[in-house]
Amino acid sequence: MSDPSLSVHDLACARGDRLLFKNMNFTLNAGALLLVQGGNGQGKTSLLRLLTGLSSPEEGEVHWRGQPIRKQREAYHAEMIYLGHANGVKDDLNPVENLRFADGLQGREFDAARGVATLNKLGLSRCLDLPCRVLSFGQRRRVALAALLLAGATLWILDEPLTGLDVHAVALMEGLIRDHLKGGGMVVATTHQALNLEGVTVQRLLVGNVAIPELA
Amino acid sequence: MEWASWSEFWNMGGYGFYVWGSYGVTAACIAVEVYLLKRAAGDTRRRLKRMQQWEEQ
Amino acid sequence: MHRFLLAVLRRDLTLAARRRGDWLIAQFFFVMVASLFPLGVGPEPEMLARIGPGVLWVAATLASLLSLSRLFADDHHDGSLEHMVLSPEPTVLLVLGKSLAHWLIYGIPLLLIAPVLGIQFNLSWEAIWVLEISLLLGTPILSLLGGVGAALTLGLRGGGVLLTLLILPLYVPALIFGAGAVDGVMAGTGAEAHLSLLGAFLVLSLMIAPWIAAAALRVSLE
Amino acid sequence: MNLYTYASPANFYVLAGKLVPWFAWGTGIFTVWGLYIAFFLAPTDFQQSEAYRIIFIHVPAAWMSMFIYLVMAFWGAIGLAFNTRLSFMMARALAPTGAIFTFIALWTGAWWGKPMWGAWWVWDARLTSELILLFLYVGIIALWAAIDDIKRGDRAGSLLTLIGAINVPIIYFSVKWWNTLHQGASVSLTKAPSMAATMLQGMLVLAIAAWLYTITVALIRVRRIILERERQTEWVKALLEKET
Repeated sequence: MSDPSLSVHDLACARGDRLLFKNMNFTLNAGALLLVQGGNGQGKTSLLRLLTGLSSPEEGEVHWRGQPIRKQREAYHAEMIYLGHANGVKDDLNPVENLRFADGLQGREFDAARGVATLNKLGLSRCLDLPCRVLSFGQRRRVALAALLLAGATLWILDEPLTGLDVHAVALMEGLIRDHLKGGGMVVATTHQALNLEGVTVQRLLVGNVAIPELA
Repeated sequence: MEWASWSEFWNMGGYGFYVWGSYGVTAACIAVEVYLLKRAAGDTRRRLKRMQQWEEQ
Repeated sequence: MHRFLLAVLRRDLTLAARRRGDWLIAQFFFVMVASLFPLGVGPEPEMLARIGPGVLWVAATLASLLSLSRLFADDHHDGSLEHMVLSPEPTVLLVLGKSLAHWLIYGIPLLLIAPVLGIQFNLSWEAIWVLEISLLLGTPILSLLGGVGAALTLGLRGGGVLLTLLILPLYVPALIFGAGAVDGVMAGTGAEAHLSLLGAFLVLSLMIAPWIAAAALRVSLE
Repeated sequence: MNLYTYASPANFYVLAGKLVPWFAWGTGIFTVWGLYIAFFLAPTDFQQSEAYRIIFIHVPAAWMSMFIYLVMAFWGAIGLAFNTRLSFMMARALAPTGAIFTFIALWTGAWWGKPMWGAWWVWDARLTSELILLFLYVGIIALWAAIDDIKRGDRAGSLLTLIGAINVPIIYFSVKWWNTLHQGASVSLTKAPSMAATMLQGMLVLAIAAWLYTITVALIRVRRIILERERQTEWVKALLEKET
């Protein structure tokens, strides 16, 4: 199999009758981070959803390992994981159960010890047996991050992963991204906040035409 | 020709109410559809023009 | 593949077990709708036995519709639906698993309640037995076709009412064959023909509905 | 000039605009001709007297209601398979007319039934299927109305049309079966008076008129839909500019 690479070719995306962007081209290789930037409503989330295959582009194509993703949906989804605005965490289940079902839905056997270790690493050791309903927003986000880590996917697609996280959690997230990239993984992320990522190849992509002051 | 007079024609052998009730409602349905279509055409053009003016500003 | 299906099933069953309130509402709705009819048409036993099969079948379709609007909506709301659609398994399996779970959670209890209501409606034991078989074959159809409606109306304003409008006409054959089977046995003409047609409709729904629902789900998530 | 050129909305808009008057005239001519046959050439029926003249609109309307539904399903399937925008627009343009013909078929069925059977409504297989067809039309139109996103609406509506199209024959069959089991309502529309050649001719001419009418109305409607959807393109902007 060829080296993991994500590339888009002449991508165009429309929302309703409004064209968000067109002629977008980029390639992302192993070990690199793509930061998608742009103002609200400029199409950051739309781009991410195109990259996951949840929506299909107006024109152009998204390629994974040199092949269009629509032709290898299942193989691509096995190597890709998406974390959107919503966490995908069920309020009625506790963190461990959430991980178990997340694993089951990916078609994998759940390794309970590894799951608990991951949750502990993310600082959730005190609430493993509580339904996620009673957890804070940041804690639920961490449960979602644990699922992300356990999935073992090569490509992470993260939509505003830092929203609602405190300073410690942001540092933790930065560490996770660095480790993932060093291990040959790839990340596509949108964020409003500045990320501290030393020693990491960062590609920046501006969607739309309104730049955000602090990032420009 | 079947009809000796107009009144016989409208009477439809005693079934005038049903025959003309059917044809009348059919004609009304089609008239309403055509009227709505005509009105919608004008509305659409006006609306699109207005939106175009708005966006050009 | 079957592991994914099992995971979807176990997940939905666990979640339903954690939220028994929703589950009880659907069952009580069934009982209440069926119990309103004698109050409306009068208590004569012959009349009740005459309308009983139809009333119970209509009540069952309405009860299943009540819960169908949430088939995908809860998972859509917390984002887990996207995760499931993005899993490496086919979306058809996901829809099939969720419809099956819906049937186990909301369809099977109807089978358990129906005999009690059948007695209220003065149905003979033979008729109740056929009613059970017809519901056993018919309620999965409600869950399968309902899955299409739930996927089409996902996230829409007033989605629940719209779902009813879209799906009730599609339920007509199930209603006719299901209630007809009980009628047939009461009229002495036998229920086999109706039940085999109901079974054929079930097989057809099983073959077609999940594909359309999966396509609809992808369209709705776009 | 090939077929593909006309598959582009901009070209189709122009083509449809040229075709509309022709179809409109055709509709008028065939309607007058058909009505002339219906009222002046067709003889009085010895069983039903003049009341049978209702079938000259009832039968064509019923045909059209089912035919339009199938055409919508066809366009929907094409759109889903090949992702052609114009086919979705055609499906949307046809639906209201289909619903109206279904309503006309039901209405005239009732107004024919009253003098013939003594009841406005009987649960006859055809009338009942027609009623359910009306429900399907209403459902599809309601689904379109509820979805703001054009792309999603197009595809969702087409999927619903498709599953309905698979279901309609099953519904018809099941209602017919149900009908034969319930003795009370054994009257059926098949007991139409024996067909005289002029009657069949009148029905066919009016069916063609209904067909031409549907095309006319659908073309006008599809032109409006094209304008709305393409309003950001240069050609629509230029077109609107020119008119002011």
